[in-house]
Amino acid sequence: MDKSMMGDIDAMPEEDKMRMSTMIDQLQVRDSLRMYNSLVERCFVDCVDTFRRKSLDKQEESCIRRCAEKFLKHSMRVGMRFAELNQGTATPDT
Amino acid sequence: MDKSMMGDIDAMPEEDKMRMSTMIDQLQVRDSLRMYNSLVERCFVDCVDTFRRKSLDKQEESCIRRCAEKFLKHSMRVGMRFAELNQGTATPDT
Amino acid sequence: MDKSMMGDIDAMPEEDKMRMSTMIDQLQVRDSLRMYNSLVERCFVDCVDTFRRKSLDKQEESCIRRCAEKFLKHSMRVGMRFAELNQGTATPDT
Amino acid sequence: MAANNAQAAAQAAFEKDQMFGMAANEMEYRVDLFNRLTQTCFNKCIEKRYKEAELNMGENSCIDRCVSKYWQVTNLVGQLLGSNRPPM
Amino acid sequence: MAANNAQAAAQAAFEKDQMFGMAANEMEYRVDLFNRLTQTCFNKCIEKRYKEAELNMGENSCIDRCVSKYWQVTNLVGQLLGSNRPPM
Amino acid sequence: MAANNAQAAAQAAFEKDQMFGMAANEMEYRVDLFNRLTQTCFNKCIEKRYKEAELNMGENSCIDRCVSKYWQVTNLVGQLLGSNRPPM
Repeated sequence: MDKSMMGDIDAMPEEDKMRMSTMIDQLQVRDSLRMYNSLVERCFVDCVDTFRRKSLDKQEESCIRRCAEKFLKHSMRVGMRFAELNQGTATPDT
Repeated sequence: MDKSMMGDIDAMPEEDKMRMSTMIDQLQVRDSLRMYNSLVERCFVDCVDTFRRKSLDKQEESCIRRCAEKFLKHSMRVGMRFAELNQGTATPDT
Repeated sequence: MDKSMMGDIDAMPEEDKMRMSTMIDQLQVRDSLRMYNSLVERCFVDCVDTFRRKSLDKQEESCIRRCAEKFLKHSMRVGMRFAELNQGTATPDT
Repeated sequence: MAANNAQAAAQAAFEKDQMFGMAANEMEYRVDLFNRLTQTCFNKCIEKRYKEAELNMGENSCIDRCVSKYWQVTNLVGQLLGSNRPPM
Repeated sequence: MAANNAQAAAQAAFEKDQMFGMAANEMEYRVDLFNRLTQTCFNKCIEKRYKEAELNMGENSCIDRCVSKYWQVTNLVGQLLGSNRPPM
Repeated sequence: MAANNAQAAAQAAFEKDQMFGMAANEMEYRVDLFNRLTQTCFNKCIEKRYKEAELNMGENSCIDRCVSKYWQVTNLVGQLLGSNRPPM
């Protein structure tokens, strides 16, 4: 989500701009907290399967690290491709 | 979601009616946008499984069309049955 | 979700306290309605698989009862453990 | 006096906000119930290869019974939770 | 006159709330679309044993095609729903 | 002067709205975390045939360890995301 999606925000009176900007900020915070929760859930589900101890073992911990890192890289790549499609700059079929 | 669910809306002062009606409209818009997103996700998951090309092939496209159409028909039927149960007009066990 | 999570709520002016408390109440109601819906969905998915009749049979009904009861007990236990971790009183690894 | 009026107005506005908040919660609950019911019965009843766009007879009767049973489960769980409000 | 002004102000405030509500809906829709797309393409393209933290070449090209196809499905379903607005 | 007062009041109301919005976000985050944790550990630990309504000993200890490990994953992912706030 980026602020540029509200194209006409510049034309607003000062107080509305402030309100809109606050609203966008709060939606972004909410969105990133949800993303955090869903990332934790996904990596936990994929990496943790035994419950014989209370603490993560080494293998689980490194699985979690790779999962989170991989998801973030994936998410960034999706964001780039998505932005290209939004702007109509995507390349023809390959 | 239909507006009739707020039974006492007619008894409200004019300005509250307007506010309630706007609230209902906005929840409906939100709901239908979510439905749209979830329909896209469902049909994509069920119909698209190969990623050798950038574009949908004929078979995937017709699967998507049937999936979306079928889901909408299903959703309408569920809505009818649901309304009957809400109004207590459902028929006895068969 | 408990009200104690807003630590400084006591320091607020009276009207803000009231507003905060209403907001928390409404989030709690929303949360418990969602929990109700998700419990129904989960137990239905796990317990009901045949659609030859319009009514639940005895076996399905008792499955639903045990599922719901078990989920609530599970949820309470998770809540207790979660609270301990929040307060740093969890016991060392076992 | 003026202060009293202002306070009463603030109180009234507050109670109105509360009422609208409750109505919004109620509507969200119903939409959430309907959406979960729709998704769940689709998963239980619909053949996923989508050979045709029409619902066939078996799917239609499965949907009707699925909605009916889901409704019963909603009532049953409501009783267990000690809420004596009907789901709607 | 004063009453008229107050009414006009209330009306203006109401319309502004409406506009902000619509903008919030629009933003939530886009975020929801992006999140579903991200989750779905992760499920379709990423090897779940997480042997390494890097995306490999196969995963990268799968992601690009997945995003592209998902976009097409969004447009296609939009057409079927009779909305002639583009997904964005 | 009056205009200044009105402006200051509007500013104060705006900041208060902001504070309430932040508090609502924070609460939603915690509820979301708790719900995902509850659902996930139910899926990992509970036998789905529901032969009885009680949690057995194996399920109970599985739940305790599941919550503990989920908590650790929350902290670990929080560190990776560069947030130095604890999950709560």
